[in-house]
Amino acid sequence: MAVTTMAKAINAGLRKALENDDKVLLMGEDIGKLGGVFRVTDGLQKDFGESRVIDSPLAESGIVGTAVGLAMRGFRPVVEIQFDGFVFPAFDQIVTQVAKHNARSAGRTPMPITIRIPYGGGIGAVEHHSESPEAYFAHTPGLRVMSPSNPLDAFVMVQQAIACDDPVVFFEPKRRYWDKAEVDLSIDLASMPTPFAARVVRPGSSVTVACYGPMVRTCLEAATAAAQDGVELEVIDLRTISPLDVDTVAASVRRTGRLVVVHEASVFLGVGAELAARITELCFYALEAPVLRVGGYHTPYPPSRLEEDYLPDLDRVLDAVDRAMAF
Amino acid sequence: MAVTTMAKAINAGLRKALENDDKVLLMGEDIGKLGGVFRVTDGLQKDFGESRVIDSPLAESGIVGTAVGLAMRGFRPVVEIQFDGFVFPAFDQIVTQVAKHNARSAGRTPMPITIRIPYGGGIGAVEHHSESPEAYFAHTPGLRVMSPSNPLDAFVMVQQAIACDDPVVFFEPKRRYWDKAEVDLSIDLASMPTPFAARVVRPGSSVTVACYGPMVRTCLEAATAAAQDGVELEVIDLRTISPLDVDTVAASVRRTGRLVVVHEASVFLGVGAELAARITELCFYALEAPVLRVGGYHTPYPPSRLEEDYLPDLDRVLDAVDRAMAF
Amino acid sequence: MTADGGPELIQLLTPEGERVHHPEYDVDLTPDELRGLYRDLVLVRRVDAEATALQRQGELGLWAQLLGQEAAQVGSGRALRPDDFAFPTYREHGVAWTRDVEPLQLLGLFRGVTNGGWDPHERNFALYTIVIGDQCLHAVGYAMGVQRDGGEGAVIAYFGDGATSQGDVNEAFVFAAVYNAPVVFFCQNNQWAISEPLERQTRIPLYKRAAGFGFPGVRVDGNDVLAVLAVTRAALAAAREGQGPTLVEAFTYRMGAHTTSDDPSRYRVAADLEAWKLKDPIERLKVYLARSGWADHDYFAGIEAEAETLAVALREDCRALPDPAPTSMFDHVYREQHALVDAERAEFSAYHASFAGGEH
Amino acid sequence: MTADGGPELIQLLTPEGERVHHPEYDVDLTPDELRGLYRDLVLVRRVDAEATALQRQGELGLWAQLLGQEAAQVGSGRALRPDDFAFPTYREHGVAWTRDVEPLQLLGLFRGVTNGGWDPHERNFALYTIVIGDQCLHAVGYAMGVQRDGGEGAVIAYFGDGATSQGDVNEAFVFAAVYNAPVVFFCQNNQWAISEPLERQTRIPLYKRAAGFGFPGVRVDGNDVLAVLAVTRAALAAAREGQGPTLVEAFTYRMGAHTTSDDPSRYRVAADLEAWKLKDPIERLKVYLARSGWADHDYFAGIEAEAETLAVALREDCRALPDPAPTSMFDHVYREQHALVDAERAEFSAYHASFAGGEH
Ligand SMILES: Cc1ncc(C[n+]2csc(CCOP(=O)(O)OP(=O)(O)O)c2C)c(N)n1
Ligand SMILES: Cc1ncc(C[n+]2csc(CCOP(=O)(O)OP(=O)(O)O)c2C)c(N)n1
Ligand SMILES: [Mg+2]
Ligand SMILES: [Mg+2]
Repeated sequence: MAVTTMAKAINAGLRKALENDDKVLLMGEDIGKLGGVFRVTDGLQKDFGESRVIDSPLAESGIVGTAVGLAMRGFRPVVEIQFDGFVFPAFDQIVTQVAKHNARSAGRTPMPITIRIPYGGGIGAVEHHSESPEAYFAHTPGLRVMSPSNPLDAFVMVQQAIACDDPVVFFEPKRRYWDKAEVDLSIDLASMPTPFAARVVRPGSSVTVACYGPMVRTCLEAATAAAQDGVELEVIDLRTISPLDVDTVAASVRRTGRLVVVHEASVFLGVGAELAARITELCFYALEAPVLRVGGYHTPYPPSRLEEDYLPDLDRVLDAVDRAMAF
Repeated sequence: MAVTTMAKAINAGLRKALENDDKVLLMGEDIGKLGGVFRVTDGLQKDFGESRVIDSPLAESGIVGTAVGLAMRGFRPVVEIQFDGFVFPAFDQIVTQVAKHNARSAGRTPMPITIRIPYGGGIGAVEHHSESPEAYFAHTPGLRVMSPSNPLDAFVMVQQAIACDDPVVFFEPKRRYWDKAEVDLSIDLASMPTPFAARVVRPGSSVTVACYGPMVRTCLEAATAAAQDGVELEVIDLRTISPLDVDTVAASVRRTGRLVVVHEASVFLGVGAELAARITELCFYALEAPVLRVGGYHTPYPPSRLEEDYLPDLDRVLDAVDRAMAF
Repeated sequence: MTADGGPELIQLLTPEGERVHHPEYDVDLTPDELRGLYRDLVLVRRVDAEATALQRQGELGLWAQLLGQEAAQVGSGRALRPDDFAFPTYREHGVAWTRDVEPLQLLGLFRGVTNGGWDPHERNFALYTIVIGDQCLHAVGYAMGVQRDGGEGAVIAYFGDGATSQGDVNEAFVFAAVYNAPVVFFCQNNQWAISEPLERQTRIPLYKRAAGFGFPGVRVDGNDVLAVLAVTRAALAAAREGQGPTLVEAFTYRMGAHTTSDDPSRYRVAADLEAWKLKDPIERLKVYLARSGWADHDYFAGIEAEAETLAVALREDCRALPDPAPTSMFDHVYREQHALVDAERAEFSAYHASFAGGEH
Repeated sequence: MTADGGPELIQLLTPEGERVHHPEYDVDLTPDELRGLYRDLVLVRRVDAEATALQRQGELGLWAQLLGQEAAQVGSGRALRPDDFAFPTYREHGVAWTRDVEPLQLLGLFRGVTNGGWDPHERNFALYTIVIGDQCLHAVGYAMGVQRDGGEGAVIAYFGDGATSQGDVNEAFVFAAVYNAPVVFFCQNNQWAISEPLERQTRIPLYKRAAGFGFPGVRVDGNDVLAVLAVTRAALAAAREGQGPTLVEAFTYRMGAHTTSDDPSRYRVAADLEAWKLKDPIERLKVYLARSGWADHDYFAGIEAEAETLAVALREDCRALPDPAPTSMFDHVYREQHALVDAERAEFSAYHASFAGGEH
């Protein structure tokens, strides 16, 4: 048991993956000597060599496209996209090749590729360094999309993503890289729950709040605040966005009758839209209020001095909870 | 008044745009002598010259990226992406530059760019030629997304898209290119309704059916069939997906109490999800059934011999209508 | 740009069927091997013609003809060793033939019964790639894998003249050069990208692109199967020996339409076609074999007959190709359990069962 | 690759401040003009240093230093005519200076009060582009526009050594060559892409990339303001005269960190930095001016004083930069009415008013 940050937990998870399977390769920009701009790959090139921890040319399509070829050759590439806003040059290779190759080949050429993307805002960065593009990938059949919210999940889920025979877009909530928690690095993966199930991280009876990645901490803080007014929020960490574990959310909503979905991405066609549509279909008679969504606005991510106004925070979550209760 | 196909109607609309504004340029692959693979630009290079109707190198990012520069120089580029599945190499330029430049420059460098994309299935094509990627663009703030369903709208809306000072991704339902209708080519644009408003194309009292592009005809056929069983469908052609005209749909749902949304794109995080979430919020007490969605499955577009099983058709629409009524 | 390929064009067999010599490249083939190449060329052309006919008869939704590019494909394909791996576009039917991919397996994609059709690992021949350029990066990645697992083989990436404008193809050049990957970039310059002539993609010969990335580029007569074989063999050998990538520009011509949905009369003149007919890849080898006394009328007639038999079988097998089961579209989206796909498959089956049950 | 740029390096002023001559390139500058360049270099370096300090003080979220690249930027910037148009990356503070963009306007983006900062049309200087390579295609498109509206100007696109690996940059080469666009591709090869040395992007000198696309490429000493001026002037003139694109590789060195968040000690050795300090772009011009008797101690002191004044003003103005109004994020998403954005703006205002109203 050691107290580690999420960044260090992911680093440990990558290390284990490299140790346990010599087909695992890391590729990306500045992941070698530098250890990545967030030091998530710190020390890995030194320990596993330049042929397994590969500093790539500055070209995201090239990184993902060569990963496809490496996968065809039997490798398990784990590629790092330096920031959320830089994944788009690789979009064609991801949606056209990575997502579809297993189906196209009737299962003959699997794509066990993990695409790691630090995402989300709240770190005062310049443009393109604070975006939340997860919905683009979740809308794409063939891809799995995960986002851990805490160091332990990050440690376990990154290994589960790499071990998964399907391609996984792994969204790391960069503003939580420095969050600390106890992580048992000797934990046995097999004993861990599937990453494709959501988790109730705080039970409550008044309103269900579903969230993932960076917003889980925000929602837990909101729940603490709400409790002081006697409102008990049931907070669910979705953990994975594709597939979306609607059953866990539905079970909760059948008890609470109310659901608020929270994410940083723009609300319009964001993950909240899908969850709202499905939960309404599954829990039509149980719902006492429409599913309410809290998220980014329909604007480009604003200059950092305005990001606190753009990002969902404790107050906006509580405001939505109030509105849900008022119905 | 002349009877024309949708393809010819768009051709006529492009011609008018080229005639009325010498800043309008067309760029794309094979749009010159060939007139595009669907002949939508037939004859335009001959009449307006190679410097205004430009055959480009085979590179979609290059096409859109140079269009951005042309827009900065004061031009109004209309670019053609040959097929839906080939827009992804341009995804970075579209979401990172086209969508954000007006905001980034505080309105100093507008992006009056129209990106024409023949989309959707039903023509028995090989892979990548039948996709419906509209949700990716509708989820992107800064873009407008339109899709006409008939020749007259196509003629008018393509001109409105080009005249719009915002970037527009213009999705042309390729399987309807050969649909014929009367189109008054002398029509005065100013007299036409805004393209950003939905239209009730068939009034009805039982169930509201919202759709766009290729599915409008399908839903109208379903409405005719339903009428024989005494079920009156109110069919709404959304016409534009961003912005989404929820008010027109809400007004209808307040009367019918039921809504079915139909599109070819995968249901998961498709436009239907957003419409379901918003309408449920706006019409919570009016809804007698959850909003139901009919669309593509969470699979890559299948081989063409299976596309009839994948695509929503009259029966699947009626099935959803039955389910909505059964609630 | 010179229509005849210019002085840099590597040639071992002239359009007139004359065996010429080149200071750097040569092949030493037995009459048997030469007859084998001739047979490949004829059978591949016949398969292509049959597939075109099948499209006309409505058996295929589309077909991308290789007419005119037989030598570029057979020559490069026969240069490959079993453990080499090839990444095709959608037109490499001749290369597929050399990898023992059944002609019938090529038709599935165009008939719309599959988006793939064969086992890439069984034949060391990747699936056809329709999105222009994507496969060049896959080839480089595969070659990086070969470097890492100590494999013996080299990799070859096929693409067209139009594809050279795509970012991905140029990124493939960058990665291959930087990692010195054992890959051969084989560009079939057939002068056209659908309706766009070469001038819309480049203002200098394509083989020169390689120099800009720091590896060798050569232009070979793509209608000369001997020269293509020699040049590709050398490039593959260099790759295997750790000398990294080579760009081979096979200078050829698309004798047919881009695909069966295309109408070249809208954008190119018949005269060009006539000029290229004189450089036909099969005719020149036939003349050479005959003149050298290595094949006679009976031999040629025998090949024609074999081609005919192959075509008849292909036609019948194509017509017999069954449609896939509707639920198969859900089968390989994911390898591991995925709740949404499972639910949709169940709904789909229940929905269709309801018709069987006559509910609707 | 030779660390000194090799024999192909175009130089007019040696690191020792000696004026040398080149068969093809030359400049004939008056002492006034030379002093002007010196002033530019010093003021630009001072602005850069001040911005770095402001970041350390928490006034900026980030800063991308140009330290060491002053001559590449001032030399190329001063080669531009008023009607030429420049497309920068995020590091072209020296070019911005030559386009009369206020230093303060550069800080807004790094302070987080705007994603832009100036009017591109007023200065013929596009906004900074952070996504690597994107602006190269914009430059070519803009140049295609100039070809179409009969403009006089040329266009220059700035990018780094790492950017040359991006598909978009290579597509920009393709489009520029095919359309013979009046554009100059100005690559500042500062040897590093964050932590990655040049060898991760190419195995040959970058200026040679141009030959692969059919246009000229030249390598100039990026720390020699005179050579950069001469070479860029020639390239711009060629573009204006209809000779199409040129690639200029300015061979220089990133003396500082990639940005204020970077720690170069993790990936490069101090010795390199020391070696490059001897090639400092400002020092050599100072020596040349002094030796030639065109500037004395008082003059240099005067420039230092001017730089100090500029820095002080910049510091104060930066601190005074106001945060934008929260609702401004909704203002320019669209130019025409958009129901969703209007609704969200209204909700946003009402929500914040509710706090004012003490409801929460
Ligand atoms: C990314 C992408 N854009 C456009 C297309 C449509 N398309 C199919 S083939 C083709 C021309 C390809 O020309 P070339 O690379 O020379 O190969 P050829 O067909 O001549 O063999 C085009 C534009 C595509 N398949 N992929
Ligand atoms: C598409 C994209 N990928 C990654 C990044 C992150 N990034 C910012 S600067 C940089 C290195 C750029 O190197 P170079 O092109 O040499 O320019 P320099 O910073 O040295 O001036 C990287 C990888 C980015 N901004 N855009
Ligand atoms: Mg071609
Ligand atoms: Mg650099």
